[in-house]
Amino acid sequence: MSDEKHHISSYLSHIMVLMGLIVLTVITVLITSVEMGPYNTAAAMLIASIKGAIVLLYFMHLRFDNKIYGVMVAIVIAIFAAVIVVTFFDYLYR
Amino acid sequence: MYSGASNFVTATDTAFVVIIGISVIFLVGITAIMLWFIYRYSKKRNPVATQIHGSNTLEVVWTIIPTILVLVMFFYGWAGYSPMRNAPKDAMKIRATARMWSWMFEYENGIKTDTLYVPLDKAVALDLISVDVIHSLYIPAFRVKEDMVPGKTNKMWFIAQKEGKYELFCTEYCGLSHSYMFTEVKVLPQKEFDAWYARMSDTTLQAEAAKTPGVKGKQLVQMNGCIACHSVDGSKLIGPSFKGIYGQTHSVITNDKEREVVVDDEYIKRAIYEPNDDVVKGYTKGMMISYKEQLSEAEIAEIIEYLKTLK
Amino acid sequence: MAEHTETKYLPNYLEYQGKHKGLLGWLTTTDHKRIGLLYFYSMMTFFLAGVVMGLLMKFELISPGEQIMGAQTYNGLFTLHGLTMIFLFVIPGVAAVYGNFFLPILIGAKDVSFPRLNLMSWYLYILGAIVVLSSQFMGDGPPDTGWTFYAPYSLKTQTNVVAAVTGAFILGFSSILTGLNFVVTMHRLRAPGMGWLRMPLFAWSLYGTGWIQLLATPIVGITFLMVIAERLLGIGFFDPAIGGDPILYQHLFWIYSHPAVYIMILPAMGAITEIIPTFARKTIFGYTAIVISSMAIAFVGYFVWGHHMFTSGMSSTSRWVFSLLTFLVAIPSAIKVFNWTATLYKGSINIQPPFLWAISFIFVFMIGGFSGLVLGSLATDIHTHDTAFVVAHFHYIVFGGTGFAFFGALHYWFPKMFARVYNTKVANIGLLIFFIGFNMLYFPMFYLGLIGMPRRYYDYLPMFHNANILSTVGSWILAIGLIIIIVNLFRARKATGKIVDDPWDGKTLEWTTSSPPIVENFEEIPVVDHGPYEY
Amino acid sequence: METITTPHHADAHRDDTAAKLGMWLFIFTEILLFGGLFIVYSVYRFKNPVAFELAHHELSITMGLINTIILLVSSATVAISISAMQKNDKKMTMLMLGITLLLALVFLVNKYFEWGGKFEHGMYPGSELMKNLSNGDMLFFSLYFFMTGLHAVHIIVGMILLAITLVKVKTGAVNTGKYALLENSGLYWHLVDLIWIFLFPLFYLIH
Ligand code: HEA
Ligand code: HEA
Ligand code: HEC
Ligand code: CUA
Ligand SMILES: [Cu+2]
Repeated sequence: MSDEKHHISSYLSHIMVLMGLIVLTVITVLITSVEMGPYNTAAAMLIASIKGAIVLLYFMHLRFDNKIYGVMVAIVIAIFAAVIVVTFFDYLYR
Repeated sequence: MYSGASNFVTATDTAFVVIIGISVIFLVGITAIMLWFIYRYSKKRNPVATQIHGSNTLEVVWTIIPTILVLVMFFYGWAGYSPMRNAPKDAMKIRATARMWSWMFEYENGIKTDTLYVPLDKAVALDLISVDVIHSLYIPAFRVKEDMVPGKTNKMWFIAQKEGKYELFCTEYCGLSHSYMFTEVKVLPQKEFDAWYARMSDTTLQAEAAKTPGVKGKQLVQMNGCIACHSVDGSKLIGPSFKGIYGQTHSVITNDKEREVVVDDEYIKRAIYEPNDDVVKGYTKGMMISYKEQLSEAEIAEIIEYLKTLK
Repeated sequence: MAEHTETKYLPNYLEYQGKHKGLLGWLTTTDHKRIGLLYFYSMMTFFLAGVVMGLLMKFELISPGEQIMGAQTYNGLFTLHGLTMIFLFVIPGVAAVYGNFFLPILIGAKDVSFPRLNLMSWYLYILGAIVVLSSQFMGDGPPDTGWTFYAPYSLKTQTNVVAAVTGAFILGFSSILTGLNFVVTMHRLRAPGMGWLRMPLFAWSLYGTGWIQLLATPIVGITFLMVIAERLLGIGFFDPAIGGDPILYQHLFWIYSHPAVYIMILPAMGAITEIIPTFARKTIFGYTAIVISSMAIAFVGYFVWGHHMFTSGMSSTSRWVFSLLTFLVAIPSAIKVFNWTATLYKGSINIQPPFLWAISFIFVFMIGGFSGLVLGSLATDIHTHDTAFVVAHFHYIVFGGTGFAFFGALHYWFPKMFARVYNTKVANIGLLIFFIGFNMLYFPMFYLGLIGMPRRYYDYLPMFHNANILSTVGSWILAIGLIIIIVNLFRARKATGKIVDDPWDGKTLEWTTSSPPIVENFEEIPVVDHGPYEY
Repeated sequence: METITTPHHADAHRDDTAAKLGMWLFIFTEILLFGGLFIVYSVYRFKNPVAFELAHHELSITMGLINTIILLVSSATVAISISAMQKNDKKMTMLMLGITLLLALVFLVNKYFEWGGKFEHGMYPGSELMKNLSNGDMLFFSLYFFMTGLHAVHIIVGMILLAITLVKVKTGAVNTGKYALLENSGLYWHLVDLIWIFLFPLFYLIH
């Protein structure tokens, strides 16, 4: 891994990202206030994941950094997700 | 091996034989090859090593063969296990309750024992219940074991296929007397079992026994596992000894305050139903679990009768 | 390579005088080699304490009834024995001692990436150890839950569980930081020319270990925090009386503790992988396969935790899923064993103590591994779970695996670390006695488990007596072997020059520097242009 | 040979990439630390769906929403402070860090009132009220206190890191040529935000 050069994000881009995140937050609140049964949780988690991805990619710079960080993050999240799935093999089928 | 004491023995032992068999072959084989190499290619016999970096063919071969073998092992293990999950509908039901450190078995007609009696060649299904911590019911001869988890009813079933007495252990560590949490399974031929069953539920016999003061209470104390924690000879176990307890005056801690009490009927009843309200000084709170579900007031009266006899 | 002309004098790490001298010089050091030795000495102390506890337990079990202690003492003893051995000895074990000492040298670096963090990890280790051990003396007496702290017993017992769990939590942090340090070091500080596939296999095993430490340890950390909160604050998580699920505790505990067994064994396997080519004087067979198998163990090992819970009342689906995955994780271990054996083929084998340790390792590791297969299969685990069979399995694989590798590595790198040579004949005799004692101690336990003797039993039925006598006597023989081995190492003779710079004709980088290594390992950072085991 | 420039002694030469990699690895362990709690949460929610839904009504969505937005803004300000540092705008960097710290403080004050409200009603870990709750509610609030509490601890750690950074920016120890500390504290702060992004819907918006 060689020393990477730095990508400098503009202030404006940060503000735009922030706006996007706030809009998504408001959308979550609105969505969960209408009745959609189990889809509420799914929608809320989906939006939270999108927000998380945005934070990772832009605020935490994964989009501009060396690829290796992104790969690591992806693997870690995949392992964690797999652990949850495997745990639920127990609870779903009891 | 293959004693056939229960319907699960054969399949389980087959799995043992398959897995251990394959393992021994590999263990002996690899060890032998290793020793041969060490002998044949020692510095003395082979002063110059031949450099070999590897072989993809070999790597593939010795990935695939063990994979197949472990799948075979998995299959036998699974095949031996899967019938353990589903008890037949007509199985005789017994409720097994574990507590620190005793067992209680409750049969369909309401009788209770501390030894497990089962009929020969008949499916028996146990509901496994724990009132305090995790225990585990293990009958080695039957190849069955399942934890007893508080707050959850686990299940187990088997068909005993050989008459006799078998050990029954607790295999989940459950505190001080874990290793003494031991009882027996008695497998009786159907006829004998029925006779025993009838005798146990015969109320006249019970009434007969109850004539001598304390006999019934003694049975209750034994059956409910009180003697795991309370001695009758004055020695101190987890709980205070029963010897001379009735009528005694001693200190208890109530709501963090110490006070004196006289051990009378009312107090004993409370001590059994709400053991943590008054905690005898010098003993730990929370060890004794309430017997509200297990003992009726009448039974407590019997126990009190028995305690009175322990002077 | 060892023929360096004596132009300037470079102090070695043992005699180096930095800002501080003497003991303070050690306690404030950031030199990875000194930190390795700090771990070594402290770990040996805990290990010997653990051994004594093991011997006491075995003595108690020599026949039914009370021998030398009561049930409460015994229960406290196996808990402390398990805690000491697992958290203070084998989990840091090979990685913290030899990893610290040799990882930077093996990859041609001057130190790890974060030397001060490295020292801090050691302090955390000591702090954690002190807290764990203090649980013995404080409050209401030694914890008696077993090292697994199963709820709800661990929530109920009046003994000092909080201190023990807090200590384990701190030790977890120490372990995480070590792993983090090593992973970064391998990413950043490999010598020029040392591509990933030229890294020695010990380094690779530490890489896999590092990732497990990073990703598994936090789970047990948080679980322990929950236990503490539940005991101290009365928040409910696992107590079934308030809706908690004790089985969930087991899930969380084993999500860490199964990967943790690979934290113990991977560096051990790595050390063995260094020893074998050196004494076969031959390049390792199947370098890439071993690298892949290390990573595969690290990865698949993450998903098999449920095999500790086959009788817990888990759903049937997860029982078979976990069983299947357990069998799959055995395969990378198999690949390693095959490659080790194949490395011997057409070698020119120099039979020395480290090599004999390595061979003994493979033998006992196989027995341990195969008994693991018995436990991984559903029907057979139902019978053997929580019996002496499990105790035999993990002593064979933890003590036989990691312990033997620890010892083998010690004999292998001893001349490099201390510039001393020990008597090889005595070392071999010690090993022989040790090996006999080991098998005599633990093999009967397989039998005991098969006939149904549960574990964590203070007392047992007469039917288990004979095998227990054998086992107890074995523990004494083992102890004699250990004494011989340790005394022999203590009496090792000082030696200098070529005899100890590369006594075994090793080809990895540590043998190119002097013994003991100089302060920053190399006079000049080596440039690497070939793989690690080129003979 | 390109790698020859790699610094070899961490004391003598600094290695910003190593520091950053280290921070990322640390973030992974933090993710799994909370991950353990998310597992517990999802299991108990799965087992007590009704109780969890009813219990969440006790929490105020408005409070949660305000706190979410505060954290998002503070995340953005940290990100801007890094950009500012890269552009060698020390004033802006300090301003942005200052705002971040302030927002973090507001977050905590908010939390204080939120928790305080619960405590006033006798709802706190170990209280009689909590002990008498039904099982599902009890688990919900145990998790609520534990997870938001642990998160608050992380906020405090993050604040300490950012405060140190701010001081060092001021003294010039952290500057355009050397701002690894700023970058890493920033990463940590984003992590705190990231976790909250999941906590918020899970506790306040259950349906
Ligand atoms: C160093 C630590 C270590 C290692 C490496 C392992 C490795 C393995 N373990 Fe073990 N285990 C423990 C430490 C370890 N274990 C501990 C401490 C416990 C008890 C915890 C407690 O309850 O206190 C335990 C308990 C334990 C259990 C739970 C038992 C129970 O409580 O009921 C199980 C069940 O599946 C198991 C399985 C395995 C398997 C399948 C492997 C495999 O990885 C083994 C793989 C190795 C081989 C298979 C041998 C080499 C292969 C060949 C020579 C090739 C030929 C192979 C084939 C044909 C397949 N272990
Ligand atoms: C590394 C791990 C390790 C080691 C080395 C040991 C070593 C020993 N163990 Fe044990 N043991 C455990 C890990 C270990 N143990 C664990 C995790 C448990 C479970 C606890 C629980 O149930 O919660 C357990 C439980 C356990 C029990 C079961 C308790 C029960 O279920 O009732 C028993 C019973 O006798 C026992 C005995 C021994 C003995 C006699 C020794 C030894 O004393 C044997 C003597 C050893 C030696 C003589 C030397 C070994 C030397 C080396 C490895 C090289 C070191 C290098 C140098 C010295 C330089 N141990
Ligand atoms: C797990 C251990 C345990 C079991 C089983 C147990 N007890 Fe107890 N018992 C205790 C302890 C500890 C105390 C003292 C602390 C307290 O009062 O709660 C106690 C106290 C008592 C007391 C009050 C004694 C005194 O001196 O005031 C009585 C009466 C009693 N138990 C009866 C019983 C009966 C009857 C049973 C069985 C049906 C039983 N116990 C089963 C542990 C146990
Ligand atoms: Cu009950 Cu062990
Ligand atoms: Cu395991």
